[in-house]
Amino acid sequence: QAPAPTPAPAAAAKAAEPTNAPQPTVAPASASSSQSLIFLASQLGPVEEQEKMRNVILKDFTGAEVDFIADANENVILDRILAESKTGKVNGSVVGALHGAFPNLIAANALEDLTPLLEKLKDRPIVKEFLTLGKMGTDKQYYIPWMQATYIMVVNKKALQYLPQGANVDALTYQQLGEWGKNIATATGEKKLGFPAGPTGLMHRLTQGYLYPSYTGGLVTTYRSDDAVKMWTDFKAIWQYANPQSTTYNNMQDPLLSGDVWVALDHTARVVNAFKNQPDDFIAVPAPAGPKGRYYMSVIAGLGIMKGAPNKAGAEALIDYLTQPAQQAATVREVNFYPILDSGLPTDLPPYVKTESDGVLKQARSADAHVALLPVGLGKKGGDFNKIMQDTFTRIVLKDEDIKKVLDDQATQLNALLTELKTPCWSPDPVSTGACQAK
Amino acid sequence: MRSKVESALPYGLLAPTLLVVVLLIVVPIFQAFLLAFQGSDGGFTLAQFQKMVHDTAFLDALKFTFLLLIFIVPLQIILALAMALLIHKRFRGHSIFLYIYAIPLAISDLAAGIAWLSIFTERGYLNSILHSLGIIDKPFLFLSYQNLPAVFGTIVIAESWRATAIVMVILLAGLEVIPRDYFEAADVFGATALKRTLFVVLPLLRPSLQNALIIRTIFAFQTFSVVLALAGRVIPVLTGEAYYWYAANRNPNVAAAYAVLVMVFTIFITIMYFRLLKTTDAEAGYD
Amino acid sequence: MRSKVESALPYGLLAPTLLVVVLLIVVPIFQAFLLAFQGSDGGFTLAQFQKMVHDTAFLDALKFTFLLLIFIVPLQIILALAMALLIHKRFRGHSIFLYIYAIPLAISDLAAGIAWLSIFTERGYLNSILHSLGIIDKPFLFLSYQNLPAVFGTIVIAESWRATAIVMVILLAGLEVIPRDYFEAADVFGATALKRTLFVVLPLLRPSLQNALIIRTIFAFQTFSVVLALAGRVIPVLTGEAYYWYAANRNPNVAAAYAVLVMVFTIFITIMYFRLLKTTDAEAGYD
Amino acid sequence: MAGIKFDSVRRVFGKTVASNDVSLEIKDGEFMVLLGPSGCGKTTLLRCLAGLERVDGGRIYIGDRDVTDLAPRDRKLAMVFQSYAVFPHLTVFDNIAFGLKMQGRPKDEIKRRVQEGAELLQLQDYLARYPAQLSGGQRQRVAVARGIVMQAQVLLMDEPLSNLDALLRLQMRAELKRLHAEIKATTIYVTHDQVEALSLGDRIAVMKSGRIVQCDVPMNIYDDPASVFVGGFIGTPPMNFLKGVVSAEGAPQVVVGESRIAPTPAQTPALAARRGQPILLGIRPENLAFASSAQRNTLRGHVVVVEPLGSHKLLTMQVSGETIKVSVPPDQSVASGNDVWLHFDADKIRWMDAGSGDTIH
Amino acid sequence: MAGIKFDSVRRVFGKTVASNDVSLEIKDGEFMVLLGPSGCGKTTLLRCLAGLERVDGGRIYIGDRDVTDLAPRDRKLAMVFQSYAVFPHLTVFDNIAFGLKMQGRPKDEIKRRVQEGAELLQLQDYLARYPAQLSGGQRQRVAVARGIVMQAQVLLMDEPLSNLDALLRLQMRAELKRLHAEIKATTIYVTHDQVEALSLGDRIAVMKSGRIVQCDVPMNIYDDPASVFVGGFIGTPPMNFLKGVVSAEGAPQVVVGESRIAPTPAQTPALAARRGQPILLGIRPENLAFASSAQRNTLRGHVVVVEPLGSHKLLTMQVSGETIKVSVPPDQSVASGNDVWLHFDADKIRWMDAGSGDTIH
Ligand SMILES: Nc1ncnc2c1ncn2[C@@H]1O[C@H](COP(=O)(O)OP(=O)(O)OP(=O)(O)O)[C@@H](O)[C@H]1O
Ligand SMILES: Nc1ncnc2c1ncn2[C@@H]1O[C@H](COP(=O)(O)OP(=O)(O)OP(=O)(O)O)[C@@H](O)[C@H]1O
Ligand SMILES: [Mg+2]
Ligand SMILES: [Mg+2]
Repeated sequence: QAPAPTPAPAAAAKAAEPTNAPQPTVAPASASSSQSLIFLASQLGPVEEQEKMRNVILKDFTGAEVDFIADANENVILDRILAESKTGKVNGSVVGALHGAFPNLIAANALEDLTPLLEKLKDRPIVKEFLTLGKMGTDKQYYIPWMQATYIMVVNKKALQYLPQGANVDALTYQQLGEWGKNIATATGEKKLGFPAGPTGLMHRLTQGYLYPSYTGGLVTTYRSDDAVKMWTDFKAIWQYANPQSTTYNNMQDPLLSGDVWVALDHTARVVNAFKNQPDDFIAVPAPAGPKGRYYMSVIAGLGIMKGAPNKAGAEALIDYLTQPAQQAATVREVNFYPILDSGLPTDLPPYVKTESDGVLKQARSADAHVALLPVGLGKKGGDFNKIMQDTFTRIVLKDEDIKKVLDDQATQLNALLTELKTPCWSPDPVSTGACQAK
Repeated sequence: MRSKVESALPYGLLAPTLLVVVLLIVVPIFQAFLLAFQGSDGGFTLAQFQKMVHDTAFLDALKFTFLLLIFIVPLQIILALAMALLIHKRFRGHSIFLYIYAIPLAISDLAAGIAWLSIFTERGYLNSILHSLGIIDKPFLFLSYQNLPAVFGTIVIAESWRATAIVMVILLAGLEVIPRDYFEAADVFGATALKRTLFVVLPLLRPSLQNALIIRTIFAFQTFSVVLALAGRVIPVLTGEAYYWYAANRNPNVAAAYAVLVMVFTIFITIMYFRLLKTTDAEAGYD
Repeated sequence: MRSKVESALPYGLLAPTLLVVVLLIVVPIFQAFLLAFQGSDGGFTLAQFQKMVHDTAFLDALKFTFLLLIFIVPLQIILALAMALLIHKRFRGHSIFLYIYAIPLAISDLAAGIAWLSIFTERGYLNSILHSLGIIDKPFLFLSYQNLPAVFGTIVIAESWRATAIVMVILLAGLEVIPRDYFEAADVFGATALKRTLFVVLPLLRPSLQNALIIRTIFAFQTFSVVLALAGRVIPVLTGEAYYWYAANRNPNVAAAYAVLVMVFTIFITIMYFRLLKTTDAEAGYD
Repeated sequence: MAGIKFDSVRRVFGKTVASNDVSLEIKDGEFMVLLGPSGCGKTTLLRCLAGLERVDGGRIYIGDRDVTDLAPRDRKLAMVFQSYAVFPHLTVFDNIAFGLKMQGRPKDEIKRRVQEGAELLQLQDYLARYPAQLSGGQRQRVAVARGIVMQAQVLLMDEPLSNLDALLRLQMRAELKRLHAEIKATTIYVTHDQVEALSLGDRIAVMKSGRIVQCDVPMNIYDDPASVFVGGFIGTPPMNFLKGVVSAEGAPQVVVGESRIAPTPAQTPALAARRGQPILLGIRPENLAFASSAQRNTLRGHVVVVEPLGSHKLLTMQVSGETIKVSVPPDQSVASGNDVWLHFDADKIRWMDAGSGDTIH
Repeated sequence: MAGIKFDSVRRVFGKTVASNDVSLEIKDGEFMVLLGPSGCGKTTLLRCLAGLERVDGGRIYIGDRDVTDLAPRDRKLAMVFQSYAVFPHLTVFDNIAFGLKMQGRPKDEIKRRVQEGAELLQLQDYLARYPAQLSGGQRQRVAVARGIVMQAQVLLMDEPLSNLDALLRLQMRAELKRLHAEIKATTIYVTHDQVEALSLGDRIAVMKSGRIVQCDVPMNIYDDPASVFVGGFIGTPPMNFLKGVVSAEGAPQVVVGESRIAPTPAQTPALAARRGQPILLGIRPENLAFASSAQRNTLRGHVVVVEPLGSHKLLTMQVSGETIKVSVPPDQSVASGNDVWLHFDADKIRWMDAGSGDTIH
């Protein structure tokens, strides 16, 4: 059980933005002190995580007095950054955000080039792929990777006995997953696969980062390809053995804990309680692989420095501090985001973190592993994009509509959206010059 | 009823009130409309409505919203009326009963959703009880999207649970106001409990019924937490979609379009209730 | 009022009803309590409540919830009563007025929040109007966390806006039921409008007032969308915190603790209303 | 000064003309009784005066003030409602005290006056009760008490004693009389009890279908009804009417059945002007007496029903094909089936026009 | 068979005993009138019979059935409520038809019977109106019509004509009498109108404080009241009572003031047993007449008030220090201030015990 959070400093408690509308807000008076530094993070919004950040992870930082400002609604923070940058009244120094949020910030010319800083940090074993991502397709380093989250498969040990012949639980394919579900259903009479297809579940991420790339090698460009049809056909077969209550699952830890589900794929943060509460019952394994490999989605958060930051030196020191192994370990321990260091995980982790981390590592180190990214450059229309994915899922899987027709319909919408946004393709789709389009 | 001078008074009082009405009532509504009808360029557009109408979930949302209304509202009114009539008899202990019965009033939407979920889910209380009673040998999936009638049924139960109490409190208060004479006359003249209810209680209860129906319908249109908790978006409802568009899709404009639609329905139904259940001037003795 | 056999009847009808009550009412409530008091090991724990009480926002949430209650409920009752009395005079056009006035009823919580936000925000309508009228020369930050009274005020206005209509509809229906005689007698015997309201209308309106207060209080406890939209968590409220713990922090247990707290408050206040506004047996002529 | 003047007051409900251009002046301190059949507009008239009913035409004055457009409370009157309108949420004490409280009278004065009023109406034992705990008559008395404790300049009472027993009514009547003598409030009193009307009223206004058809002192209303309607309405049992024809020749006489009836000298000219025309003869039951033989002004009658009513016997008789009522002393021996001679004094007869029903003078 | 039997029926409200062990038998088809002061428990008794009031003790029978524990609708009776209880949401037609509809009668029968009832109560013109559009008396008639169209075996009427004018009341009374003769429903009729009571009732039950103090045929109630209370309650004005003392010696005589009054031979033994004791002399106003001189059984009286009431003159007189009422013919010449001799027949006198008030036989 986590210790009860201690009361936060008054300034931080007040810091939550009152509104998500685009408007600059006068920052707390304490911001002007040269000793202080404002850290605007679009992640770690939940109060508990904010508290952990302030009271544990940032506690030993001596470079400045850090005001950690986050909000459950990431747009609140992003809007604030943009507004500060636009009006020139920059109060924030360090910016922490997901990879996908950076294009907007860069477009607004809100960020410094961190290439000099990277120089200083060149000994850090930061995953190369992540550093490249931090350049945002330019020759400048816009962010230093901070932490990552991903999705893994959680397996109740009771399910292992039903593994299909010859299947390795650490290297499953989607086809084997379906057979596994079938075996379980035959044996127990219950459908024990689970997917987070509830109203606030992240099913659309599984579509974007796992199913599509693993089957088609892409997402948008291959949206209505034959590979995609095959993928949906296979997934429908798998779904047959998914617990029909999956449409109510917003996270998988609850159904895993209740025993409704034995095998589930979800965001690490949304399964962690399973390991926490019943550490002996569950193991974490890599996501299944498809014909094009074992794609997994990594949600990378990076740290940037605002142009005109009032405390640039402090900012650099903070980035340095946060990317040190000790802090990376603290981050996974306290707020469940995984390190971006290549050097493996620290060993002093609680068992439940360890179990989960094992899965994450195994996934990353699988021979056929590839990273897929969150959609990039969609800005506020990310929701629309997700909705198209989600609707595709609903229509094909839940409503049993004709796959080809659905894909055509949805691809049309997808193209319209991306044309409107002029968003180029992002990994794993091949780089494009114009708007990314489904073929 | 009033002399001429007095009857001019309301208009005098209305003048300032009207200003307040315009400012405080009309402006935000206008605002909601604006959101729904305004394109990103600030001009008038029906794009949001088109988006709404062509949304995969739209027709289902429409259908289920009204289905829920049709199932829940009459069920609740009947249940609540039965309870109110029972408690109205003032049998010994009726107030304790009333208090117990009114408890769900105090539970928030959200908590109700969580609580019902833990009852109806596969390893939930209901299945455990049924299992331990030997009625079923494996859990029944109340909430399977493949068994919509069952999901729908559980939603009806859960939604009724919370709001029946409020309907009952309203009807009970209505009953208390009706002079006992009328019930007594109905009894003496041979009305059975059913006929008395139909021909005397319900007509006299019209103002309270009207209240109950309006409030219940608004509730039914506007709460979605329980539906969301129990059925996810397999059973979409209009307000749920509005919420979804706002919170998940971050599109306040389509959300506003949904809200405007719900508003139009609500107003329409409310006016219908007003009309249907109005005490006529003749009945009230106004000339 | 009844012969002995008849007075035994309710108990007969109660037996099956009680079963339903236990199943349908008590179980989900029990469930909510369970969530609030059950630790991860399944045993009883106060940890969730401790977590709740020690939460930074808790005291503020408590404070603001009750502050809102104290400001909004009386304000609304007075406003709604004034409107209801006005419309009750049945002046020409009173029904159109009634309809207009009832429109906010039809607006969902969410839409109301969005609409009000767009009015009160820095570049919102209110500031634009005030600016173009030359009353202010730069936008006034109604919603700045540094100006809590202003934020609070806007919330009171926005929250009152929506629910005053429902209170008015309830009170109006209550007024319609009161025999005109009593108003007339009060008039003849020299009561001014104020005294008539205090000494005749309000006491006779007690059942409707009770309804209105209960419903309004529940509303006040349980809606938070408007507050969230206008103030974010600068002005936390209990149900908002419950929602937050559930949705953002994914901790249904602490959310349940909040829900239980809200439930206890609601029940307490509801019982108080029942007590305060009850028609005594003597008054009703029961012996 | 609180005289009351109705000036062509009109009130129409849909097609019902409840007040048909009523004009009536009531002097300050006068006790005016309104009498008329059910639904004739008595309550409506009171309500118009009280300001509870919109007036569709005409004006109403109290004293010198035109009160037509005043709110009820500015008319400064007290009223006893036909429906009682006793507040259900107030105790008897508070009900009676209501008007005084509204006037902001001091506590002890209120208490004293409520006590007095309650005593007068024998409600002392019920002061702490709520109306729902009272019998019908007790509730009505609360309404009366609430009205009279006001000691208003104008007091309106709408059938205030209708649900009281005879004895109590007798006592109340005396009390009201005493009270009126004391306070001299201009009073309008609606009643269906004719004894009450005759004994209380300074004047009686008889209404019919929204109009006042006669307004005069009680004895005149009784003795000289302005029309068949009034004669037939007042008196229990009311005046009898017999059809006759004025003789075509000779001294004017009226032929009723087989009898010939001679008018008094005063009546003669009026009858003479109607020779040969049909006419109605009105005579009150108590002005008919048994006679031993056919004399001047006698009629032959057949006794149909004998009702012994204590203070007198009421006979229903058949006279020249019409049914009349005759009141005889309780000890008069008579049985149904008897044929008797009925005698009357000519000056007790009232002659009415057979067409319009108006009294001929 | 629908005789009614109350067997020690008791109903207590808090400290008020509204029905104090009432026992009463009413024969099938009998017309029983309940008479008594306001608040004596008449309505309560009817409500107990109808099943609207819980009974705290005793049993009630209709015919042979013990109905004490039956629901109202199973008692198969009709009732006219004192408060009318006319349904405000139904038109006059539907109100009158209510009971018939509840019985599921055919449409055309309902229509016919409602028409009949409405005609009887002169409501034909108001059938489409709602109660709020009626005058008080009209509303009361709707309540009566609703009750009588049921043609129930048992009909309860609680002051059904109290708000009607005298003429209409007279007509209604005749109609009710006719109807009763036709249908022979066992009827209990509460009224404050003594003429109604005397003329309608087969028997009259006089109540006081929750008890029945006398139940007999009307003439006996009037002529032979069982107590001072009954004598003083019945009659308008009621019986006069004078204090006297039975002479201590000689033939039993009663000394009232300066007069000596000799009883009839039948009364003598009872008086002889009370020699020297105080006694009350009861005599009705109409049994006193002016006498020219002091005779046997005369009293000296002083006229205080003269009220001409149409059919008679009502005198308030002072006799041996007490106030009595005397009723004289309308043409009796008398003025207030006169001193006169009053004569009466000894057999009209009723003697009552000065202590208990009970009549001495
Ligand atoms: N609900 C009650 N609570 C307390 N006392 C009551 C209640 N109902 C009636 N009483 C009392 O019981 C007594 C009998 O009442 P009831 O109504 O039977 O009188 P009643 O004879 O019909 O009088 P009335 O002629 O005035 O209608 C009255 O004194 C009354 O005050
Ligand atoms: N609100 C109304 N709508 C229509 N007609 C009405 C209304 N109020 C009264 N009337 C009619 O107006 C006429 C006069 O009514 P009012 O109450 O003045 O009679 P009333 O003389 O007091 O009779 P009662 O002796 O029966 O009380 C009646 O015929 C009645 O039906
Ligand atoms: Mg009237
Ligand atoms: Mg009574």
